[in-house]
Amino acid sequence: MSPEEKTLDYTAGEMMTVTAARALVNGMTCFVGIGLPSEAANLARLTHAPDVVLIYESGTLQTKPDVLPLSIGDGELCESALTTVSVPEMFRYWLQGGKVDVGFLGTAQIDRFANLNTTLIGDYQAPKVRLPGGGGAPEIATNAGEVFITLKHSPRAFVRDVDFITTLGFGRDGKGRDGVPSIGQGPTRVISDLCVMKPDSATKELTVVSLHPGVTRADVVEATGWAIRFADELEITPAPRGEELEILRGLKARTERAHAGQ
Amino acid sequence: MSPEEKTLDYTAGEMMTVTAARALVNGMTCFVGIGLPSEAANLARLTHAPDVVLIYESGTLQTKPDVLPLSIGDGELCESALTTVSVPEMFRYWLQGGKVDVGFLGTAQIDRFANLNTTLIGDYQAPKVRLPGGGGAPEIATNAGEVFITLKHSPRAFVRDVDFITTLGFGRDGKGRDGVPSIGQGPTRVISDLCVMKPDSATKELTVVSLHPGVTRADVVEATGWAIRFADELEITPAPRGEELEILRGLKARTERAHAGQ
Amino acid sequence: MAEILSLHDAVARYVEDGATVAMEGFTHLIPFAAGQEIIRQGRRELTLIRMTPDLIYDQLIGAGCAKKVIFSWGGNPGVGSLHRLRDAVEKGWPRKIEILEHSHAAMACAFEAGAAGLPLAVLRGYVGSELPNVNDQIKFIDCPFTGERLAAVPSVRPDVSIVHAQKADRAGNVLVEGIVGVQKEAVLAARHSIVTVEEIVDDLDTHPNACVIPGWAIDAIAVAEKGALPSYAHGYYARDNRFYREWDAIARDRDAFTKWIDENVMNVGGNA
Amino acid sequence: MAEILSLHDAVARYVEDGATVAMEGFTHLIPFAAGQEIIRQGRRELTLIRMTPDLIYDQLIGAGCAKKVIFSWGGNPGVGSLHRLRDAVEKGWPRKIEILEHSHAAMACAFEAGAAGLPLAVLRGYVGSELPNVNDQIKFIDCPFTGERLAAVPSVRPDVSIVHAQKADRAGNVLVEGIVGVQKEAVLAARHSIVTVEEIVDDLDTHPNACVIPGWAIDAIAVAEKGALPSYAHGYYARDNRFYREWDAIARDRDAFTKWIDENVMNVGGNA
Repeated sequence: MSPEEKTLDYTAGEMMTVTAARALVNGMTCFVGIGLPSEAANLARLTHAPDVVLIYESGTLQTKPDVLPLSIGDGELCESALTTVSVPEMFRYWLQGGKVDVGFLGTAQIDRFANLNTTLIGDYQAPKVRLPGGGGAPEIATNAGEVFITLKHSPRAFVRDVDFITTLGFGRDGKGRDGVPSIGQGPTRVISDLCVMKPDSATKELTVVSLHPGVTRADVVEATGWAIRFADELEITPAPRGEELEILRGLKARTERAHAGQ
Repeated sequence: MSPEEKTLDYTAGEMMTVTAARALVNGMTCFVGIGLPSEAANLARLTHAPDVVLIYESGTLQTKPDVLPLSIGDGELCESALTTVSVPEMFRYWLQGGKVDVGFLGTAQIDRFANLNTTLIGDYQAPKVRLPGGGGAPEIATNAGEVFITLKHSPRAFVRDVDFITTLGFGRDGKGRDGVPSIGQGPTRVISDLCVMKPDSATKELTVVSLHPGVTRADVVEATGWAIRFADELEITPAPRGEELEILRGLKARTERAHAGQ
Repeated sequence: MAEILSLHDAVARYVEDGATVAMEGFTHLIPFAAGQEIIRQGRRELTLIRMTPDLIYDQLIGAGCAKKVIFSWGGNPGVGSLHRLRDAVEKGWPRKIEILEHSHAAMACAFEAGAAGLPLAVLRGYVGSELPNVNDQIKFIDCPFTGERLAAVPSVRPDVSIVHAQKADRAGNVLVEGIVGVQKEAVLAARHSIVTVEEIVDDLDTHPNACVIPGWAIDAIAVAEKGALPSYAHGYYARDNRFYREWDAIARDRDAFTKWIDENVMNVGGNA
Repeated sequence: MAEILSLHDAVARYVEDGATVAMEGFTHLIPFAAGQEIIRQGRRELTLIRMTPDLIYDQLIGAGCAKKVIFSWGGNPGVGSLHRLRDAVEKGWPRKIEILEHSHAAMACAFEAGAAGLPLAVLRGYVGSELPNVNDQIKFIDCPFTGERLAAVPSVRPDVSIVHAQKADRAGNVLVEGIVGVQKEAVLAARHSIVTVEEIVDDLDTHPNACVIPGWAIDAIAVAEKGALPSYAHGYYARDNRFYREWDAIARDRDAFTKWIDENVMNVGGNA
């Protein structure tokens, strides 16, 4: 890290988005979830990965929005896409057909085996909190080559066992993908505002591999609902570079203006 | 029949085409087979049924060709269509989805229960004559509301039992549609150059209901490979009208010129 | 054959109490005007099908029209919850509703299968998800060729589907352009269909492979200008993202919601 | 990511002896130039998949490239028989070939299922047909919801698919327009794909819902001007219906056929 970068001010949210963006490799085909994943994926496209192919479940193939969509089907996505297909075609030919390298998802809850819950908190018949539901995630998580997940750290979000598995990570016992034909690798990294986690290669339990600058192990432990493990060779996530922050802030400012517009 | 129509000259083939065309009701949705059905369906559209909707398996919906297509996918069909969809969509949404009132088919062989053979003459493993195969017919015949069939009469074409049921009429025993869910009525009329046949309401055996002008029962019996029955109230098919012949001949002349063109 | 009707008459004729209704439009072209006409006409006991209930079903649910909702993602996109949906599910206001939930992939395939006239859709889906535990309409079949276990869901075959589109010609042929979602599938899968359009034109003026739904596959066309607002119509007007945000506060409170419905739905003439 | 290659190199790289090859184009955009390149390169033992073998497979079969043909309608459209297909099936010249035949509906669904990554396609098909007696790849399943018996066929998943299209841009994105057949499905279903095009342009200049296949879903693009003749390319040239008629006499006679292939395929440079 060079001295002038060290002195940059950035928020934990920006740290998370920049780190998530960096996970995408130029040329990858990425099925993008709305919200944080969309922000990260478009930042990647506007920085190191100009040829990343972004696909949204609304049917927009290879889209290059100038502002972030509020919904998964904003007009901007279609207008800047290579082409737009029907939603059945999107899920059948492009996702299930194996054309997606990485699915990029957010979630409400995640557990130690990277299972995602976006269905509800509490009991299904008498929910404490009703969440939006599965959307595209259940099949993105199994039909994409691999899955990146990004969400903010908190003990309510990072729980030992999700109340409901909406979307498979590695199952209740870490073996949920074993022997399943034509299934993707599943979650290969989880990026929060505190750290980066990867599944342990043997147990599939999420393990911290990198702490964001200034974050301590205790911070992560406190914000995680299970006794989270740390990799032997724990790294420090590189801080955002000035250019990344500038482009991210520009993107968010344009988005803010556009959405307030009408 | 008025005197001046009586004196019109027309061929048996023209008689057949005009009669087949008349079977189509204005506004019907018709899935059109190539060859004789296409000629008849377009004649219908150019005469009494301007709003008949013609669909070809090439994906062309509601097409209005100025000349007859040689193949099922001539450019003319697409250029004059309301829209053109993929072939999977054509068979799934439009045919199987129940949007077709009548399927209009030709065939190489037909038997007394209106089963069609376009696969082969002789034994499957050692065919005497190899025919083109099923094409769209097997599912047109079962998924369209009803089926019209048109072909020239001869003992080789009208056989007691087809060598191979490519396409269901009423099966080997006339009961092939009984109790099958979501199946169309099947063949409701067969138009040849000699007569019009309909399935007997009880046995489903093809029965002559109308003889073309100048055709005798003996002519039909001789040209049919089984002891064909005649309806109690046997009618005489109305002869082609001058306008019909004129339009048919114009259509064929335009077609001839167009196909010789290149 | 499509008949050109007023929105009032189209809804009155085809949407009956107790009907199964799909009102589609994936973020784009959501038939809000038609939804509000259903509220105005006081339809009850509807089974509402939609991948994303969105504000349109939040309004219908809050107004008491629904007894059941079949969906796959029930949020206010980019904003948060659908408070009327949640209030009905969690607290039973204004009535308890039943929900049946799927994934997007399954619902998209179910619409496709409905359009294709099939009783079921088959997909590589729900692997490891607990949704099959709470939705008895998710089953599994074995591929007779490979032995692979695949998910199966019943196809969507509504009594009536309603979609919004850019334009129709005078014969009732409809052009849908942009994000086409499952709109065509919804129309083709239904026993009856209503399409609201921005305008009726002499000529659709389009290209050979456009998404055109022929008039003979539609029951009724109704003009509903701006009929998709606060969602949008590609080529006509943009999404009112601000209203989507404002809805959060309106829908969060039962009284605010009721007042909004009274002022913006009940006491206006509609597009009749 | 699509690489722009000469037709010679594209075929040499992706079409191997013994491969399963789908060359699609429903009457329109049939990739004749590519088919003839395969003949020139002397590929053997191919399993050829195509709904309508048409003249393109008649040529490949007569030239001895095929060991098996999977098809659903094997005629010369509007003209009569495919004499080289018949000669191979009936008399074993130049070699005995195996055939596996379907209906159009089943093959179209099988391509769709292949593109969708599924092992099987399900359709309401083959009811009362005797094709299932002679094709052991046609099976039946029971719908778990309704009990209805439905046909199932294996999806089409070729080693390589080859289609022809109007144009590609420099990134290899391809526009297919007009009768689109199962071309997109063929490309998406295959392990590798080659698309021949009339021209490479800066900008596809098309509409929001055009049938565009992204370059990253294609292996090779090769320019083959008039590469679909005697079939046609919407917007470029018309079908050579006269040649389709003339083919009948050429293909009817083994010597005439061999002479035609020698003069028109073997002893020309191709589009390399």
